[in-house]
Amino acid sequence: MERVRLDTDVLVIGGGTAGCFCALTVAEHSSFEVLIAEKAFVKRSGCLAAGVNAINAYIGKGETEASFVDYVKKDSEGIVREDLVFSIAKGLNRVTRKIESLGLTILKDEKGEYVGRGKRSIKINGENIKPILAEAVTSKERISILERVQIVDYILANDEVIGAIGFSLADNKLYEIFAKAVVCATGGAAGIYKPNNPQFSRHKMWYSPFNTGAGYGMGIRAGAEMTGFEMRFIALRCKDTIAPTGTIAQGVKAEQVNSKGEAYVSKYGKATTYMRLYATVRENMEGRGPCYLKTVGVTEDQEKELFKAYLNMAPAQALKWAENHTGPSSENVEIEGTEPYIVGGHTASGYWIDNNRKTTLKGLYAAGDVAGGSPKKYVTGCFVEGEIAAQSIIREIQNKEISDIHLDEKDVAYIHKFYSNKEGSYTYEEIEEAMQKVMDEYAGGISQGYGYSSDKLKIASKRIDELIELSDSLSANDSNDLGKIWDVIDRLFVAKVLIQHLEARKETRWRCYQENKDYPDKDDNHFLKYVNSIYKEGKVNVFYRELIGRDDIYEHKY
Amino acid sequence: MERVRLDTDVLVIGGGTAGCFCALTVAEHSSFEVLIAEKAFVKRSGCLAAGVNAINAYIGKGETEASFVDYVKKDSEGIVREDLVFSIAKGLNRVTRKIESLGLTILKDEKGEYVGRGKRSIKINGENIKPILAEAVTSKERISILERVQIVDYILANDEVIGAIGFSLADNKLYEIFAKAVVCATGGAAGIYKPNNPQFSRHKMWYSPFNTGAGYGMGIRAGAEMTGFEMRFIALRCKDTIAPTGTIAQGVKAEQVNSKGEAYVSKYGKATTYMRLYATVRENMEGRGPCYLKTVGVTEDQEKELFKAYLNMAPAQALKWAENHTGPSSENVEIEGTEPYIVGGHTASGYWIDNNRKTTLKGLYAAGDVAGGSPKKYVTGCFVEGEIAAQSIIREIQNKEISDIHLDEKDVAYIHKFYSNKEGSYTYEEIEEAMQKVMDEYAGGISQGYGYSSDKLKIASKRIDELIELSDSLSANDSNDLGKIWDVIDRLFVAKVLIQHLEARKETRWRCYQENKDYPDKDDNHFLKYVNSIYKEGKVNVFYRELIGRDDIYEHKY
Amino acid sequence: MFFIESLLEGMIFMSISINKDKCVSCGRCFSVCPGNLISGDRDGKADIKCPRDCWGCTGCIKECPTGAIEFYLGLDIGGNGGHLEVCDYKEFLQWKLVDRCGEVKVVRTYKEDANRY
Amino acid sequence: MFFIESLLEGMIFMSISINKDKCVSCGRCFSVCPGNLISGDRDGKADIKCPRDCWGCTGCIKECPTGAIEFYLGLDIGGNGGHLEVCDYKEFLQWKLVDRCGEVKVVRTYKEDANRY
Ligand SMILES: Cc1cc2c(cc1C)N(S(=O)(=O)O)[C@H]1C(=O)NC(=O)N=C1N2C[C@H](O)[C@H](O)[C@H](O)COP(=O)(O)OP(=O)(O)OC[C@H]1O[C@@H](n2cnc3c(N)ncnc32)[C@H](O)[C@@H]1O
Ligand SMILES: Cc1cc2c(cc1C)N(S(=O)(=O)O)[C@H]1C(=O)NC(=O)N=C1N2C[C@H](O)[C@H](O)[C@H](O)COP(=O)(O)OP(=O)(O)OC[C@H]1O[C@@H](n2cnc3c(N)ncnc32)[C@H](O)[C@@H]1O
Ligand SMILES: Nc1ncnc2c1ncn2[C@@H]1O[C@H](COP(=O)(O)O)[C@@H](O)[C@H]1O
Ligand SMILES: Nc1ncnc2c1ncn2[C@@H]1O[C@H](COP(=O)(O)O)[C@@H](O)[C@H]1O
Ligand SMILES: Nc1ncnc2c1ncn2[C@@H]1O[C@H](COP(=O)(O)O)[C@@H](O)[C@H]1O
Ligand code: SF4
Ligand code: SF4
Ligand code: SF4
Ligand code: SF4
Ligand code: NA
Repeated sequence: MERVRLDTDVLVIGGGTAGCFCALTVAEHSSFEVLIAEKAFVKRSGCLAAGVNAINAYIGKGETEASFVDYVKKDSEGIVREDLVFSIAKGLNRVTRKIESLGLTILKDEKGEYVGRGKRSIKINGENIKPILAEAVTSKERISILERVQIVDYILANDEVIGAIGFSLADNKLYEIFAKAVVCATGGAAGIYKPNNPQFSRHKMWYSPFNTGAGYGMGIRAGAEMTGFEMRFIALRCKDTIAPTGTIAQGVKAEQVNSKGEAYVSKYGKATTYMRLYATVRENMEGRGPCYLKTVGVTEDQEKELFKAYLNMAPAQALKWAENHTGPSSENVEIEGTEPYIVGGHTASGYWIDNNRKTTLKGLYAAGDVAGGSPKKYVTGCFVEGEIAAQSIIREIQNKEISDIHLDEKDVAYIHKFYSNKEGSYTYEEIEEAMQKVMDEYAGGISQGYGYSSDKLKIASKRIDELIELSDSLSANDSNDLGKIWDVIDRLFVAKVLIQHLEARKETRWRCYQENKDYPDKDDNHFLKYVNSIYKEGKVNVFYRELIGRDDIYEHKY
Repeated sequence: MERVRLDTDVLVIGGGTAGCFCALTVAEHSSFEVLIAEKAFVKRSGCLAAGVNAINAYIGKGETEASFVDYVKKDSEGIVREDLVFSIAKGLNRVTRKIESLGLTILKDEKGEYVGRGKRSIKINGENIKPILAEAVTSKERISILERVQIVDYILANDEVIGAIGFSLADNKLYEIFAKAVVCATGGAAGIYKPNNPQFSRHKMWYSPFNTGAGYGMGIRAGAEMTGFEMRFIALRCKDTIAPTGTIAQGVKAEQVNSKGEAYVSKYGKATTYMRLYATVRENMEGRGPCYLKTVGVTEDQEKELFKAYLNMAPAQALKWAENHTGPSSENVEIEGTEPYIVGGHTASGYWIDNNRKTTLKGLYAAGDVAGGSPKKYVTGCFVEGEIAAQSIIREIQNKEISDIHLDEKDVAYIHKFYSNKEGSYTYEEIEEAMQKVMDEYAGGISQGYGYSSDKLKIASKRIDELIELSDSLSANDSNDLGKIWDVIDRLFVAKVLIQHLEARKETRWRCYQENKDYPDKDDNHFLKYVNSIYKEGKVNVFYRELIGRDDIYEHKY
Repeated sequence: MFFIESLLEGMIFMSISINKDKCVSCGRCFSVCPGNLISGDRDGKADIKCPRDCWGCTGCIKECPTGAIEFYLGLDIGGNGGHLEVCDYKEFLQWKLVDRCGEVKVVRTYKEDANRY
Repeated sequence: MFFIESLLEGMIFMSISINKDKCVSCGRCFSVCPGNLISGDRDGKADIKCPRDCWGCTGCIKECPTGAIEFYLGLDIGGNGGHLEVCDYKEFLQWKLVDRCGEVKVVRTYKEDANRY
């Protein structure tokens, strides 16, 4: 491979929601050069590709920053980094105005105020949110964008992250990028578990199938501390299309009903996000499925608007209605739970960061879905984290130099050695399917009603290690293969850490998200704690940390 | 396509266990010509391809024909055709001696008596049972074998079956075969439900993936009466390899234990075949999985013998042990339930036949897994049925002529029209996966713990009809495609009938096999009855029939 | 075997389907897919190597100036032979939802209009 | 896309794998598969069009006079890089169970010997 060295002030890995906003903030508030390294194309990369349905994190009328933190804490059964959530709450409305100023359509009432959809959500046309963001970064002179480059690992020197390595998916180049600060903004991880539709439509999932947990993977391998992997996110979605349901649930206030027409959620307890899911899973198991969002009876006009809303974020759902000559007014919308994702933007999995979005590795920052500790950040929370990281970096790198270390071919050979591996028995596709199956069956996937036990995790753990070993002998013919091989390696590392986190939480805190069959109850006496881990030499070392309050000042010491 | 007409005395569709034995009997006891039309190659076609592990239906020492019927009736909760089971019981030991005389190795003790494995099972080397049988039919002059010919439909005249149509999978021929009697011996149906391993190893199932329910399909379309489709068969098998478990359970008397080491089956009730499965499913659901056959501690010698036994019928299991450096002496064998199959050799689904193995269509006989009413027939029961059908045919066709009717091109065009269909949006592979998914989710597949409800069946029913409609526009490029298209059409017809049978049994008679969540209990007052159906013009007409006793003489009237 | 042939011969799959007759090799759709799935074939026409890898975001379709790309729902997720087209007219997106018989439902989503839900 | 390339370039899959260098085009394995999956390629060498359709019965392997066919367990069902070979010596079948490092376990199953279980 042709080796290319690039130097920049700030390297942003992942040109998605958080990454773009971070780059933009650096460019607008300093004179530093920023390089965004993006696996695909910023115009539609990441979670925002098809559009989103609302700004789901916003301090609406009657709400305060503090009440937002209270809500997130309660919905998450106490295991949140209140300091982080609070810092996000403080920025939500500011970044909302910013994205509006860049061109996002937001619904306003006669008085010019944003129109709420529920307490903490506002109505937008989110179809083009990513093109708008992409246009903003592209037009900044000090931001360079390197597309079709998949970053694989950090470059470390003296326990400090001084850059990252990746390769081009378009040609035969290997990039060694050095920077004064590195921001990881690669999103969360889909495809760890067997998905809802594992056959032809295997990628018809809720979370982006192209967010493979690369940022987690490189962090784990580099020894970064991770938190909350066991708080998996499992979404309640429209069956088959896996389109979001909030639009309907909040938009037309549709209730969840079972096949008998009974509203069932309240039977199970308070309607937290995970309880709405758990209740649905249980109703099904007990033979009262399918469960639905009760839409029959919405007006023709409401149906029309629902079609539009879905076209603007999950067009498959609109097509499904249309080609089957039905729609929400005449047919309730069946719902189901997705496979578990690891995603710090909805739940709490990710890098253990401080309030400046510094990770435990000096020089490395994390923002967005890849950063842990603060659930329910959604799009705007990711923006805020990108912004906070940017501001911190601007302060920190004023007097910093780019490292002049050079890598040897032997330092990078492990990345492209797959080209020289002989064609073997198995392929990355088989390894990925095997991983998804073992996680599904032995680490609480859909087929298990999301439950797991210590005995099953042991089997999963052994198998994931075998697959990691087998992945080492995969063979690549072109850069596309190489990309897919690294995708599966990253996913395997996420799986490996996840299993140990699931094992460590010897209670059941969030039904479905983390349902430990050996310990079916919540145990506040022992587990009002974060489960954290650091990977070292093949081993995941798990430990617990005490909760951090909303006004605590938590800073990493290096 | 080149149209070829063939005339024969007896047409046997399917050169498997029952078909070969039937042909052999006709050839040995009459001077009639027999033609076997086989989709693959008789040497290893059908269920017996890899070998079988024992003769599982045999009247052992201390047992009688009557006690055999008692056992089958009890294990099947009363819904059996005692007359049919009794007639099978009477032939079991005779056909066993016959297959031994053809070359099958059967274990004998010092006194020359067969060695039992359980009460109704004897020990064999079943690896080459199919080559032995194939050799016997091949060497008979009056038996012709047409291989690589997939039969698609019967030829009917005046409500009588006078032959069958099919096409070559090797070249461009369409066969129109006329006969005095037609025997359907195509086996049962796998691949109706999403299998245990739906990805790379999708065909690594217990039942033969190449038995696609063709005989059911053609019978249904021709208006034959079917019985007991709702008594699905779900096997308890070695996890992943889906290898049989009887070898271990009966062979080394291994108990079923859960992950805590507890023997759990007896907790759930009497250990019928389906209860051993149900108990396993339940233990898993409740978090006490995985479940195992407790083999740890078997001697080195026993392990050696288990390796051999598996190589002789399910070599994948032996490979799995060996390449993972383990074996039953050091590791318990994990077990799981398979996807539901429709198979009259283990449960009771199939043609509604009389004691002569006549179906309700004049001129058509059924034998083996495709024939309904008599569970637990296994290999030897299939032999007996082939024999009974042969004897009946020999009696019946003495004065019969082969029809001189000729078909027009327009009568057969619907079979190969798929060559002229324009390439459309979907493929047979997608239709098959869609069918398997809908059956899994809405008609009590693995993902539902095998339970179903009326509401879900309605969804399944609608979708199967849509898929049948879509299958009509599939497009074929070669005979391989055409074969696969007919495979999926046959499966869809099986699914369609199955759904109505499941709906009709408004009770739960056999946990897992038929688990109606709307009616969770057995209801002897209303459902000690057969559920039967006749398909006509797109509709499955279901009705109930009273039980038939073991000495009743049930004969079809045409 | 079907899978192979269909890929080689351009049969339509779930996810997107590219009509090579309509494609003018402009390359716009190559540079927008979040999965980096589309590239040029020998003639520079758009080609999706593994249709099963498509997320269904419709990003590529919105880019195409000639309407060469359509989106299909997989049969495993309720597809029924219909498809979706979308054309970007700057102020609005025009969506065509087509059933298997060709019946079309047209929906315009104006960019200035927020979702009501 | 991997699936395609591997089929075209002869990469090994779960199920059987045919070593074309060892295959002498005798055609014996063509006429034994219960799924009718094997036929001759342009050179008359054995070819399995859709390896995922294999049941794993090992019938074809038992036929092969040159040991050109091996059986692999899919990774999704616990395969680990090992494979199985079997050769029919009339009175017995000789099985080789090979792990991924090449370690071999040989088992002979004599046709005259019944299973003990
Ligand atoms: C997937 C998804 C998410 C949402 C929704 C619907 C759907 C279908 N809905 S609702 O349903 O919740 O309602 C949204 C909604 O309506 N409202 C809302 O506020 N949030 C929604 N989310 C949540 C937010 O969208 C989400 O939290 C943020 O967008 C996440 O932002 P970020 O953490 O920056 O992830 P990203 O996907 O945008 O960007 C990641 C980028 O990294 C790239 N990448 C990944 N690996 C890389 C590597 N190795 N090298 C280089 N680049 C590498 C990616 O390509 C990408 O560009
Ligand atoms: C699948 C299977 C089954 C068994 C076992 C292990 C396995 C892995 N085990 S244990 O696990 O239970 O233990 C066995 C065992 O050890 N002992 C035992 O007695 N029975 C076992 N069975 C049960 C019996 O084997 C089974 O009941 C009979 O063999 C069934 O005989 P039959 O009903 O004749 O089916 P077949 O598969 O042999 O033959 C069907 C033939 O039809 C062909 N065919 C199908 N469609 C056709 C079409 N359209 N046109 C032309 N031909 C077309 C097929 O190719 C085939 O040749
Ligand atoms: N049934 C519901 N009731 C209240 N809020 C909901 C419901 N479903 C989703 N939401 C909220 O709507 C937003 C978007 O949800 P979703 O579309 O499911 O990602 C999130 O803030 C959810 O918490
Ligand atoms: N756990 C068990 N206990 C007693 N009999 C069994 C058990 N498992 C299987 N069998 C019987 O063994 C024979 C073959 O079973 P299988 O190998 O599971 O198809 C059948 O007659 C089964 O009923
Ligand atoms: N061939 C067999 N198949 C299935 N179960 C069997 C078999 N033989 C014995 N059993 C089981 O062993 C126990 C004793 O059987 P019996 O006394 O024959 O009814 C019962 O629970 C049976 O289900
Ligand atoms: S619809 Fe989206 S994911 Fe699919 S090919 Fe087009 S751009 Fe890529
Ligand atoms: S955008 Fe349309 S015309 Fe341009 S390359 Fe893609 S498919 Fe072809
Ligand atoms: S192992 Fe059996 S099913 Fe597989 S290709 Fe060989 S003969 Fe066919
Ligand atoms: S039996 Fe062996 S040598 Fe003969 S064609 Fe098959 S693979 Fe080749
Ligand atoms: Na939700």
